[in-house]
Amino acid sequence: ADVKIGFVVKQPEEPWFQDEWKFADQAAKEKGFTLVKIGAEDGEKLMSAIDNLGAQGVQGFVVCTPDVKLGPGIVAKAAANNLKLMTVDDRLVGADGKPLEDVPHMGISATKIGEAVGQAIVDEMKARGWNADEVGAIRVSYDQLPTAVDRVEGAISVLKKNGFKASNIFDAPQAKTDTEAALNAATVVLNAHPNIKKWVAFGLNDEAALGAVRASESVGIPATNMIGVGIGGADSAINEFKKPQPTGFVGSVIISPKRHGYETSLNMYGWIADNKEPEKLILTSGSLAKRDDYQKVRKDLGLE
Amino acid sequence: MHTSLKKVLLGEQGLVVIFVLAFALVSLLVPNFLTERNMLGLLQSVVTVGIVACTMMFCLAARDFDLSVGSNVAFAGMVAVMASNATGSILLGLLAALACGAVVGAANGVVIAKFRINALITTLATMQIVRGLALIASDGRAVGINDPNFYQLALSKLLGVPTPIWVLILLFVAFGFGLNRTVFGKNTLAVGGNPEASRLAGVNVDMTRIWIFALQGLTCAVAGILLASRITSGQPNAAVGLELSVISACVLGGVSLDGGRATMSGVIVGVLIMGIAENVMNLLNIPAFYQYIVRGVILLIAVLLDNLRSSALGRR
Amino acid sequence: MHTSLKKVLLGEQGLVVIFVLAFALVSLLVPNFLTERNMLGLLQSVVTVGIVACTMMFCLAARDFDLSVGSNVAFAGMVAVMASNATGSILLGLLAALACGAVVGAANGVVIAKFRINALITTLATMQIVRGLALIASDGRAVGINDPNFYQLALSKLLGVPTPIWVLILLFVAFGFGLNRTVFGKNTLAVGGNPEASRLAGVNVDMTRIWIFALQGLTCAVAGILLASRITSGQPNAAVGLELSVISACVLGGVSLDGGRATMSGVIVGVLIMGIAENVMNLLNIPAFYQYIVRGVILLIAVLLDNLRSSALGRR
Amino acid sequence: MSFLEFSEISKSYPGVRALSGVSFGVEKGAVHGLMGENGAGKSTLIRILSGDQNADSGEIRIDDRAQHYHSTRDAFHAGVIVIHQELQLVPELTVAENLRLGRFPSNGGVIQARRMFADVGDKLKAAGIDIDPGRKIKTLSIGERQMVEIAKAMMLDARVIALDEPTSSLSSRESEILFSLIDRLRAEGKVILYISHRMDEVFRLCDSLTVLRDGKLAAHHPHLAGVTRDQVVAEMVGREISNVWGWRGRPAGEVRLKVEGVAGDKLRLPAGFEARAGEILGFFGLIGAGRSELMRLVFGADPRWAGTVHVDGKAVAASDPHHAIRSGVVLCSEDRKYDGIIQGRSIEENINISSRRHNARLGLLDRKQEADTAETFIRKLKIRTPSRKQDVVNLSGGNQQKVILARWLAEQGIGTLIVDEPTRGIDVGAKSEIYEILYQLAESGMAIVVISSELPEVMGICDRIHVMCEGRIRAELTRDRFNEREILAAALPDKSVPAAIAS
Ligand SMILES: Nc1ncnc2c1ncn2[C@@H]1O[C@H](COP(=O)(O)OP(=O)(O)OP(=O)(O)O)[C@@H](O)[C@H]1O
Ligand SMILES: Nc1ncnc2c1ncn2[C@@H]1O[C@H](COP(=O)(O)OP(=O)(O)OP(=O)(O)O)[C@@H](O)[C@H]1O
Ligand SMILES: O[C@@H]1[C@@H](O)[C@@H](O)CO[C@H]1O
Ligand SMILES: [Mg+2]
Ligand SMILES: [Mg+2]
Repeated sequence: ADVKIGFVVKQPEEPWFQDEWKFADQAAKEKGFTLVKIGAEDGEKLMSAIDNLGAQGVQGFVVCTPDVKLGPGIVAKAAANNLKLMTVDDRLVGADGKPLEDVPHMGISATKIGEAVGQAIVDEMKARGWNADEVGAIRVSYDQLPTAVDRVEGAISVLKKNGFKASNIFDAPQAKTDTEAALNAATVVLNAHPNIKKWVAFGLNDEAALGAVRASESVGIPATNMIGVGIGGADSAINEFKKPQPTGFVGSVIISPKRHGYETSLNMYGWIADNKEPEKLILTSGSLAKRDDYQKVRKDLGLE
Repeated sequence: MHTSLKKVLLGEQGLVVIFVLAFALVSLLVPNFLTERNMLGLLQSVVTVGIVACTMMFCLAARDFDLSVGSNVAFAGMVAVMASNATGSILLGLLAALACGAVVGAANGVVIAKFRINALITTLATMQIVRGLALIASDGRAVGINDPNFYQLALSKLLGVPTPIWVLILLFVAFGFGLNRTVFGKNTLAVGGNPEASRLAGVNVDMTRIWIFALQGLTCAVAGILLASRITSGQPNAAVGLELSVISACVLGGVSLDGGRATMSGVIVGVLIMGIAENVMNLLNIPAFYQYIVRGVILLIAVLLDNLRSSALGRR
Repeated sequence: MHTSLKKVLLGEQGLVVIFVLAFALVSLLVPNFLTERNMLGLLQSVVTVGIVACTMMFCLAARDFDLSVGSNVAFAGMVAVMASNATGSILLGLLAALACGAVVGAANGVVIAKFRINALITTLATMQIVRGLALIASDGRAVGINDPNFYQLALSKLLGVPTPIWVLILLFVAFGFGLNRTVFGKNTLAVGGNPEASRLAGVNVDMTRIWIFALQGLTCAVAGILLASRITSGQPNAAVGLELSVISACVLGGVSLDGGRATMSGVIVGVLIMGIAENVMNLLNIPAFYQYIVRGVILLIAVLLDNLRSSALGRR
Repeated sequence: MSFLEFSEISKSYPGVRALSGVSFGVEKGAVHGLMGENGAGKSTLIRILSGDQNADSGEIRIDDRAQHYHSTRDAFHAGVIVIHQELQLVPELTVAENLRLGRFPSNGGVIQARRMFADVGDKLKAAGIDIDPGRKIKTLSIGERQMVEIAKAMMLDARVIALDEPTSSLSSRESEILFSLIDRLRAEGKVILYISHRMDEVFRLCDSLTVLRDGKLAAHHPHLAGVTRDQVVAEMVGREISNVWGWRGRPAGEVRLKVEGVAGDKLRLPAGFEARAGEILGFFGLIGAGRSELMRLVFGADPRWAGTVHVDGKAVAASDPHHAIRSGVVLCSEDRKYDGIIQGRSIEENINISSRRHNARLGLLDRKQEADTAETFIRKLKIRTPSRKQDVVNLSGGNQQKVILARWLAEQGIGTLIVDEPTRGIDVGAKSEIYEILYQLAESGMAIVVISSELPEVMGICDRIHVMCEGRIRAELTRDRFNEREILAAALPDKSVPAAIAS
């Protein structure tokens, strides 16, 4: 029979998921199965999406859930529709908060990415010869999103381990997850501490770090006194590296949408077509990309 | 024959007729659409919007506005889950959720009716406050359900149809009846149609508005409970943007933002149109970015058709 | 003394006076608030909302509604960047963006005025369609700016004040003047006050509405251009939810949703209150979840104060 | 002590003292007239009686019991029914629902619809009001709506009934129905307060009369025997008005407005007429005769299906009023609340909205000119207001009407002025000022078309009259041939003239 696979993601507008879809499509073309792509921004839409997949005669699907706590619901819904289930990016948890280990997953822990960001910042500080005591850190936060909390906390843990004082870390809560909101929130922090001359910044993604970098520019902090590190490595970050002059946006931790999109759907195909059950857990890692090496890093990840 | 067709199309129920025609067309053209599975899935997908639309219809008919419904749905869902977990009793959890929803709604009503604060601002404020409460209560994270029986609210079936759909149908019937056949419903339409005249006629305008908002809160709670059961957790970020979907469904269904005009059949059609659009776009695998455009165009066509219909009727 | 104080508080400009008092209070109590840097930062943070509010004021005053502003801002920003990149000329890019913005706005206006489709539905539809276009045009990705001179739009300063703030002030003055001193402004208010009476009084109601929407599109384009320059790229996801912020600022500033009532000073105060609230909450380091609550409460207090004021005045 | 007693009632609005120390009493079984200039405080007094507004001081007693209302509901329970000056109906609800609003017959909250419709239908029939209780208000004409308003008073068991200018949008036939109803209520021993600017009606109906002036009691007549109309006019306006109409002859010139075969949605039969420079042309008819509909077609306010309109030889586009205005014809419409005043805006803006296009330069307002125009008309038409900046909704009904009239009288460079019920709700004093302005405009060469349902008015001021009936122009009479019987005969659908009107 024809193989039909669903690929459901939580934020279809985000480049990251566009890329995942793109690579999943590539797998579909190679193996000759049909890929059904649906965006589901919240739990309710996700439940409907699964019903919809069932109605279309899909045999299995890969999902990046809007919330990991939806775990039991997703599992039940998939079972009710007789669908095979795999997760990508974010791992489902049960009511007790423990991962649902039965569901095959490919992803990367949010805390780990955050730690990579923190490490990148610390390395850059060392390279510039900064003294942690005279540096301020902007935590561009979006606490409404659990993943976002885990990421920034990961970064902070590394900073602290390397001698950063908690009192030098300032919260810049963004009202939305776009660059403008991060820019406005970071501006307030910078203006509230005019005596601090050197800054580092991080957040949930590239947009958050970029907002903070833009804020530093607008209040006249030179690029040499700013270190922003983002997460994602898609066009927002690349545009920044392409600028003729280096900016305070030093690097981005790239995670590979290729593996996440291509391999997951390939695995799902194998599961359906050849009854080859995928590995329960595959963890990928993030790689830091900077102005001078981003092309190489992307090539290594299979993105160019 | 020709004139009687015209009569049906242009009559009060013209929107319904247009809808039926469109539905038939979609059933023929879109594969997998008219299957029992898909129909049930479709209906389940409009449960939240449909339930909340019942009372939003009253709200708009009374020339009011409620932006806080999304937050209230999320909040009530959280309360249901957390109270169930805390007390160990699902029933207590549900009662707590209903009470919280109604209190939030009534608070909206009191502020709007008694302090005469603009409904848009008031409910925008409660939208923020209630969302904040939901986030604070759960520290921004979803709360899992301890007692798996809670899932049965959404999973159980009667005559092969899931409970939430029955609840939706029940509310459609109840509020449809309420609008046309009860003193409360007529007062609502009167308050929206001419507040001054209603006041002078001795209608207790303030109490009518407060009741409408309280009911709105109550249906939000019902929707929130079913949603929590369906997604097997209380989620503080649930139902963001719900207000716009609900208001659009109502307006699409012919409810006037200037108050005084509303029909339940129209609202049902509005809700279904929006649900079908989403369903069909996914069945046809329309790419995400193009879905935006299709959604916009469908909205426009739906109201345009209805306008043509009623201006052909010379009503305008 | 006492009566003249009362007069000032209760007069037309009462909202402004309340605002000034609140501002003074905040300046005293919140450290780092009243610094030149923070003031400039604050003003820059309200540029987008402020610019769009200028024309939203007209829109609401004419009893209309525009939900498409957020999408239009993003779209125009994208167009500015992409057209600049494609032609190599920033000027051409800006003109293209302004043209696109105005065309989207005018299209809204034509559909609403000529086809008589409800403004809420129409602009909800264009909100989706235009966002879809922005996403499709860029394949959902941020588009970088080739010519660094583009950044200067937002970074350059005049007398120590960044250009966007000057643009904002200019638009405040222009539209404030436009509302009170021009035939167009008075027609707008009249159309909102009583559309039928205005039509019979010879006001070209349709053209007035179309113009308002076209202008709305134009200011969205201005805001979109400045935003793109500020964030040094065109982002298809920018300005989501802008419509609610802008409408709230207007309503907070005393613009009536029932049309016919609006003042520029009120809108400016509304915009500033919202900006200051965000600014101060961050200065005081209020945790994100509590910010929701504070935001809601501030909204309520602001309108409540204004209501007390005007009911003390016996206006109601 | 009378059955209904007002004692020392005072009420102020910002800048206006609407009532000061008004005291008088009304007996059971009496119809008591309340007269006074526009803005004298009549409606305010009625609003206080209905519980809609609170007096600043003073007291109302009914049957020797002091009344303390907190809402209109309380007043209703005390047996007070008020028919307000502005129609208070809900357009989307039916006649029966409107008549029962606030007191639906219900069973546990469920409306007993069949009972309600039957009951209301019976009562309407008994009152001689021929309107289907199941029709929605929005499908009724103004006149029919007014009858529905009046029916409210008949529906309910009231002790005190106050009617605020109930006949202002009725023609003589409906008025007669109303009068017979009022006679019946009087016979039942109710107290009836009756406000009107029509002297004839007051003398025909009332047993006693109070005159208000500037919010104060100007005169109280326990009996009307021996009281003359001139005396009441003098008490109202503080001066004698010898001849309200003041008609004077003028030569008619060229044809300025030429209407041929126009028809539309609500006026299906083609109709045509001409109006000449210097002429005042009257249109008389019963309610629903189609006069307003005809003029709305001429003006492009409603879409025209057929026919042509020429102003000074130039064709007028059918699509929208602003074309008509630019061609030199303006229409002052009949429904001041629905399509007349612009709520929430000042008197000054309401007056200048149309004529400002002559003064504005490059789209900028000429504020001085606008202020001058407003002040001029406030003075000329005696618009009672603390300032030209006053929101127009705060004016009394008659003063709002004057504002709308001023909007059109302020027009310059206009060839034809059409006024629909121009003096509805306007006091005698102001009426004669308005007529004088119309004469002056005619003398300056304008063609003037007046629609009026008041026969004395059309006969008093017009040079020529068209009589309409059921959408057709049935008769044309020139001033030398004006004849009440003939006009009424042409206005009535059936040839027989009922005795009540022909008297
Ligand atoms: N809400 C209000 N605010 C301010 N002034 C008001 C208000 N209502 C009435 N007034 C003023 O009170 C005065 C009395 O008004 P009222 O309506 O009682 O007059 P009236 O005698 O009924 O006149 P008319 O014959 O024109 O109906 C008027 O000067 C009017 O402008
Ligand atoms: N909304 C409506 N729909 C259908 N018919 C209407 C509507 N409004 C008015 N009519 C009809 O139009 C005619 C004129 O109504 P109306 O009572 O407004 O006229 P009028 O102004 O009192 O009298 P005239 O037309 O002579 O000026 C009536 O036959 C009435 O039934
Ligand atoms: O939401 C994030 C997305 O932005 C991308 O970074 C992959 O991981 C998801 O959790
Ligand atoms: Mg009056
Ligand atoms: Mg008429």
